[in-house]
Amino acid sequence: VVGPISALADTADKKIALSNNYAGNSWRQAMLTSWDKITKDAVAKGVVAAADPFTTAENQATEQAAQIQNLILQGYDAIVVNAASPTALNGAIKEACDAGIIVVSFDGIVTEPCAWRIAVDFKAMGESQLDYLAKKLPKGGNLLEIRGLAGVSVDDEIHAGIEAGVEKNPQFKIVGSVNGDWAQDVAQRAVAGILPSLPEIAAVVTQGGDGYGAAQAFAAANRPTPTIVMGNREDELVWWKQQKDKNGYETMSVSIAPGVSTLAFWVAQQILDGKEVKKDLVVPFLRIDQDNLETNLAGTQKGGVANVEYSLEDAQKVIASAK
Amino acid sequence: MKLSSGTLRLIIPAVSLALLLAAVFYMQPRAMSYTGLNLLFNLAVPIALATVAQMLIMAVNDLDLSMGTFVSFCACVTATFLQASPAMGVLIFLGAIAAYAAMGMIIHVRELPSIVVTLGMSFFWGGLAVLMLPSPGGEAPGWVRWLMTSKPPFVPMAIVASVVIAAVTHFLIMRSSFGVLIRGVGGNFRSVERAGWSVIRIRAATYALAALFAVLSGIALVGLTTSADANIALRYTLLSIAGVILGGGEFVGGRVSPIGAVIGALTLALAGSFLSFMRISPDWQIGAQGAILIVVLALRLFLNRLERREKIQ
Amino acid sequence: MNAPRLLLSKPWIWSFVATITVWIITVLFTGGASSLGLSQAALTFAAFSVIVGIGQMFVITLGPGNIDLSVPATMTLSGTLALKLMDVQDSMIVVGLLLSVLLGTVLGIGNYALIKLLRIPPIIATLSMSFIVQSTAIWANRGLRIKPPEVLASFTTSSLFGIPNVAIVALALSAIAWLLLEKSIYGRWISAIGQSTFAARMTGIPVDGTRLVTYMLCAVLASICGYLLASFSGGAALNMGAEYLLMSIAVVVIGGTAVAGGNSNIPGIWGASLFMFLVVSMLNTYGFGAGFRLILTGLIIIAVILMAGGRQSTR
Amino acid sequence: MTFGAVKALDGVDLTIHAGECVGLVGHNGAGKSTIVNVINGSLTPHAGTVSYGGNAGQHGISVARANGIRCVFQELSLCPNLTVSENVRIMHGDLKGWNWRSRALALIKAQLKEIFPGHNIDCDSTIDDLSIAERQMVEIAISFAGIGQRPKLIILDEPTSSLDAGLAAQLMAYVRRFVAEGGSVLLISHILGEILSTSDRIVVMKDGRVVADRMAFEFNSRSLVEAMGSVVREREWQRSTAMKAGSPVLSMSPRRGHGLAFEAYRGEIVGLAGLGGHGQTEALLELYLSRNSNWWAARRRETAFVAGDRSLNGAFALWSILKNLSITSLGELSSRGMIDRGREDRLGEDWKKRIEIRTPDMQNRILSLSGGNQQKVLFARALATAAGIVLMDDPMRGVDVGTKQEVYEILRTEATSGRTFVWYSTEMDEIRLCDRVYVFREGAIVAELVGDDITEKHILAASFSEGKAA
Ligand SMILES: Nc1ncnc2c1ncn2[C@@H]1O[C@H](COP(=O)(O)OP(=O)(O)OP(=O)(O)O)[C@@H](O)[C@H]1O
Ligand SMILES: Nc1ncnc2c1ncn2[C@@H]1O[C@H](COP(=O)(O)OP(=O)(O)OP(=O)(O)O)[C@@H](O)[C@H]1O
Ligand SMILES: [Mg+2]
Ligand SMILES: [Mg+2]
Repeated sequence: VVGPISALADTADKKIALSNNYAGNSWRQAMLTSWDKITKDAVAKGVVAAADPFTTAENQATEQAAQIQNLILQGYDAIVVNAASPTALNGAIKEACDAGIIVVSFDGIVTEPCAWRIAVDFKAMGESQLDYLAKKLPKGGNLLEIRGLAGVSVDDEIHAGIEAGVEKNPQFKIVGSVNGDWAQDVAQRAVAGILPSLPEIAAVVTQGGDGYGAAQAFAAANRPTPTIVMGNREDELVWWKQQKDKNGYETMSVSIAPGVSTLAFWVAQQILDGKEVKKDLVVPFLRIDQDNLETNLAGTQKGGVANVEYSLEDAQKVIASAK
Repeated sequence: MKLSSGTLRLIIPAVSLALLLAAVFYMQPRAMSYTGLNLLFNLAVPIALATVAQMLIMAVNDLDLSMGTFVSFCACVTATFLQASPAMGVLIFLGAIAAYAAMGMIIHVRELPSIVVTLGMSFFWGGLAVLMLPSPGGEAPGWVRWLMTSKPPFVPMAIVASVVIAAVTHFLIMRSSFGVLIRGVGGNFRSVERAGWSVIRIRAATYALAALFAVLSGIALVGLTTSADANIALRYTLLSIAGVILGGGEFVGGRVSPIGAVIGALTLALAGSFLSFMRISPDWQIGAQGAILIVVLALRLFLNRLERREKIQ
Repeated sequence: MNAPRLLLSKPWIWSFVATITVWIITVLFTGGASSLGLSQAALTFAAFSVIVGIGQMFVITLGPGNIDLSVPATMTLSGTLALKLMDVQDSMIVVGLLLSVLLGTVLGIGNYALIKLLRIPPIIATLSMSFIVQSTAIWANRGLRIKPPEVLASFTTSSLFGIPNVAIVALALSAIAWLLLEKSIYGRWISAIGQSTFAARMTGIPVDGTRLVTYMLCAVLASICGYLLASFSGGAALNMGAEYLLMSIAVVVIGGTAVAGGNSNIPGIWGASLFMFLVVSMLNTYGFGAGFRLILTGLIIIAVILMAGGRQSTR
Repeated sequence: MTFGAVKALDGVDLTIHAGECVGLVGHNGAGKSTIVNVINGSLTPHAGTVSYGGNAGQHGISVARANGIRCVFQELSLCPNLTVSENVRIMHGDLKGWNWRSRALALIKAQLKEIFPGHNIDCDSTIDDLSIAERQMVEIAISFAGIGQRPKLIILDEPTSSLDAGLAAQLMAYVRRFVAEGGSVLLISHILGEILSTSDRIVVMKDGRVVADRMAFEFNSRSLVEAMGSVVREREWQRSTAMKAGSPVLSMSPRRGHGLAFEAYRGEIVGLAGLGGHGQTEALLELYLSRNSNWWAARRRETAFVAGDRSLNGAFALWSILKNLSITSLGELSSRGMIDRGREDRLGEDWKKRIEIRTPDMQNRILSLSGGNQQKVLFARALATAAGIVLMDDPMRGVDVGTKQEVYEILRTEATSGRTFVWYSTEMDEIRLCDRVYVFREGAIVAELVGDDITEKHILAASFSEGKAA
């Protein structure tokens, strides 16, 4: 998988750190597992000297900023960041850059210009849900939107995408919106509370991690199951598969692959290696459709998240295509 | 020499901080420098301010569960209004301080439990913050950024700021008449009342002062992070309480120590760093934070024991 | 004439008044059509808050500074481990429950051991504990969602005569807790300790023993709640308890338990739990954005407290 | 002045002139504290007026203070977390400006020296670090101190309850001097000797009315008690004869490694004497705590404790009188851990009658009782148990003379029927009632007195002698 060792000699003594702000859900756990798998291998092969993951106890920008400052003190050559906030870490990131450290952000990206960004177009992700629905339900209908955690940028971006989609497809109307905090039980709770007062719902647009909870809530309220957009979690996919086998239920599932952490790792390694890399890279989100459901389900760990891990070559391809 | 209980209240947190600092220096000698110290401590400055605010509330036997959301709110105001139109920002801050004073009065007049009222207020401030900044952003006003990143000679800004905060609050709360009244209300408000003081005014003023420190905390925080979001300081609620306790303060009885509170905040910040210097498997990194809290507090107990033995002899 | 006044003097009545008001406003949105569905949903989700709330209430009754912040982590670990142990087998349901209870007991003892041995305020002891417990949950399962056994899942999601099963469980637990609190020696003891630990000790109450049992009780209830919630929502998630930190405290204090300790009540927890669910539903129903929703929630909580008043009557 | 159904003050007419000391006596709940609160402005009378120095009209705490009225409450009203001088600052609003600390310190030091010459209180320490007696002394000194002008009227509500005889005498002497210099004092006490020797005029209250108001020399101890409405009992005290029978039910090795060992036998009343704060309370606490597990509830309660400092370690403020009374006896009132309400009510009614707790309803909150009546409840709490040993830490503080007599009688009956009492008291009269007395000095037991040897002379001798010799 990995290219010739000799070409990598430049980074053999470099140390890379992963700064992670949250480990409390299956997506983040999958992300850490992927990181662990790929970097252990890379360290064993001598590609880099170290690739240590660090997680904060609470999902807070201030705590992560302190963590990054500590990483600076520890003399890492590159820091890969999944940021709690796109802007609140800028102070710490700037200090890292000033100390000559390469900073690569992914998933939760940062706006500080000195850092690299591996972004997913969350807005497009939101819009794609409506595009799919417009095709599937040409007549349109009422939508229930499940949002994430208020005040967080990803929530805002996906929401903006969904709004744009609704504007484009005026046959759809958002009749209810709740915050599910990207957590199954919170989503379920919120949907159960609003559902009794909603008219018939044609589809549920989500942000990932909350589709199964929504399905449960609809079932508990004895309401017909609408088209619920899923978020690549295994339990969602299993439920989808069951429904599909039972009554041909159709939907789509979209989310960012947790393995993007490994892409960020390789990008950081490439930059350390002296490669020219553009500051902004875009990775596609991982989308599952009716026809590739089974394959994706088969490849997903029980209770986990559908995932793609990146090799050095994949990373080089992404870098090259951005030029 | 006989030590007063106030001094003892201080020595123990100070020694814990020193020990922790020694451990950090041992593990990471690089930290023993101007930039090293600044990196270790600069994020402790807003925490210290929030801890002082919490300490003021605790001095009158109350507890503020909205500290984190309120500091977040202040940070959002700093990054938006204070930056764009300073006058408006100052006005909002004055309003927030007045709201705190009113809250103190309501708590006193209706004899409400402060925990409940502040719990309600935490939703309120959180909501305002989300309205102001639906997604992270804003920008730190230039002067704030300059202040927080300035590099005074010899001693890094983080240390200077901590010392100034400790000194000012020590004077305010331990030496001034006003401070005596605040602590008197915590110790026995009936006796303060009987002496002819208006306890409601003291409480209102205490809350207002606490709000002022929280506002400063929000401003300092934005100075460091350059921008804000609605959830930026949520953990300050628990951190500030822990800081007061680590610094030798108590929940009831008006027994507080401003210097201790600042030291407590620094200790908490340092404990986090200490942890990242030890390489721990990611599974256990969160747990290790709990463990380190326990160790620091165990240290406090140990020193307490030593001190008591000293006292008996 | 006397009965209404007696009722009004109860601190928990206001949470019910608020609950009913909010319920009516919400139901009005659909002209009453949503009343049954909303009530069922409210009962279901209030049940979880009630179960953790009762435990938290016992702890809060112990007096100033007593609070258990490890509730969310305990719920998570219990859900995670129980579902892992049961591994979708119906025959293991009881074993899983036993594991939950055992786990709660151990964590309760751990909490109190920290409080007692290190002499640290419970708020910090339980916070430290919660970090460790949360780590254990991560380590145990790495965030993978394991499905609950079929029978258990359908039990927690279905209802009897229109009343959700989980609400019935919570009701049963509430009855036991009420008996403990109002009728038993233990109830008197915790109330006495809450008012003055030293005085309680001097009247011969085994203070440490009582506090230990109380922390155990709280952890066991949180554990059971974790077990039920994980089964209800189709698997344990690492963040499933997070909601219940503020919630468990809020339902206790809004329900009229004196935060300074020594005075507690069970009906108020029900009122407050239903209220906390319904108020979010109401604001969602009327389409308020997150910001306004939070602001209104805060204002409503404060209004309820202002109405209930903190001043305790002399009688 | 009424509190709900209770008429606490009913047409009281009280005048205090400059340069006189008025003694105010009455049974527990007579309304003495209430009148104090009316004078100092914390309570506004429902009918009638209060006038200071002739001008009526305004009322309130600050008006009273402006008119030179100061108050020493029985339950300590200092801030325990502040230092002595900081407390002075709180009590004296006009100590403004820079350097108030040293001025406050000078003020309190001078005043303490004047009232209690030879005291050794460290004025830099926090109140917490002081003993109860020292706190009381500080509070008294703060009230008497004046910046610029001296206070005009000082109200002392049971000021000597935590002071030992020597300090009490110093205070009374100072009161006389203060009065001689033109100040006035309102002195409330249940120790009639003090009242008789110090006051110029004595006002007797009963059930919210003034029933007598005469010059002090017109009263003697007996007529005073009669005026208060209690029957004077002749001392017909019988010390128990069966002493030291069998093995001790309670024992403790010598404290601090020297002195005598402590022993108590069945049916005895053992007194702990000595100057206040010489380790009697600690000894009682140790006896109690070592016999009551902090982890397990004993099946049968062996020892019960009566606290003297009720606000600190006695009453449960949120509870009714009944719950406060029954808390120690719950084991006997319940089956399988569940409390039998019927039995609890009966116990309450029973004790309400036996020791005359002045309340319309046992379901009322404990704080609605006057101080002395609260103390009676705490007493009943211990006596209501089946405990064979009762430890008492100065339990008669603030209990009126009539009630005291009744309690003494109950004690004797209970002792005869086999209960053992260990009784720490600061009052010599009470110590003399004991069968056997241990005298404490500096934390250790230095003497044991039996029967007729228990005299004030012997006790004082034991309290002081050896220390001076050594
Ligand atoms: N806040 C109150 N609420 C209800 N009743 C009260 C209150 N304060 C006083 N009382 C009642 O008023 C009466 C007079 O009380 P007060 O404390 O003045 O008596 P006292 O003469 O000081 O008695 P003691 O010698 O026991 O101190 C008592 O019956 C008491 O129960
Ligand atoms: N927190 C309170 N709430 C209501 N009433 C109170 C409170 N504290 C004191 N009181 C009332 O004030 C009155 C005075 O009480 P206090 O203990 O001062 O009496 P006292 O005169 O010192 O009693 P005694 O002479 O018997 O020692 C009591 O009647 C009591 O009921
Ligand atoms: Mg009185
Ligand atoms: Mg009294």
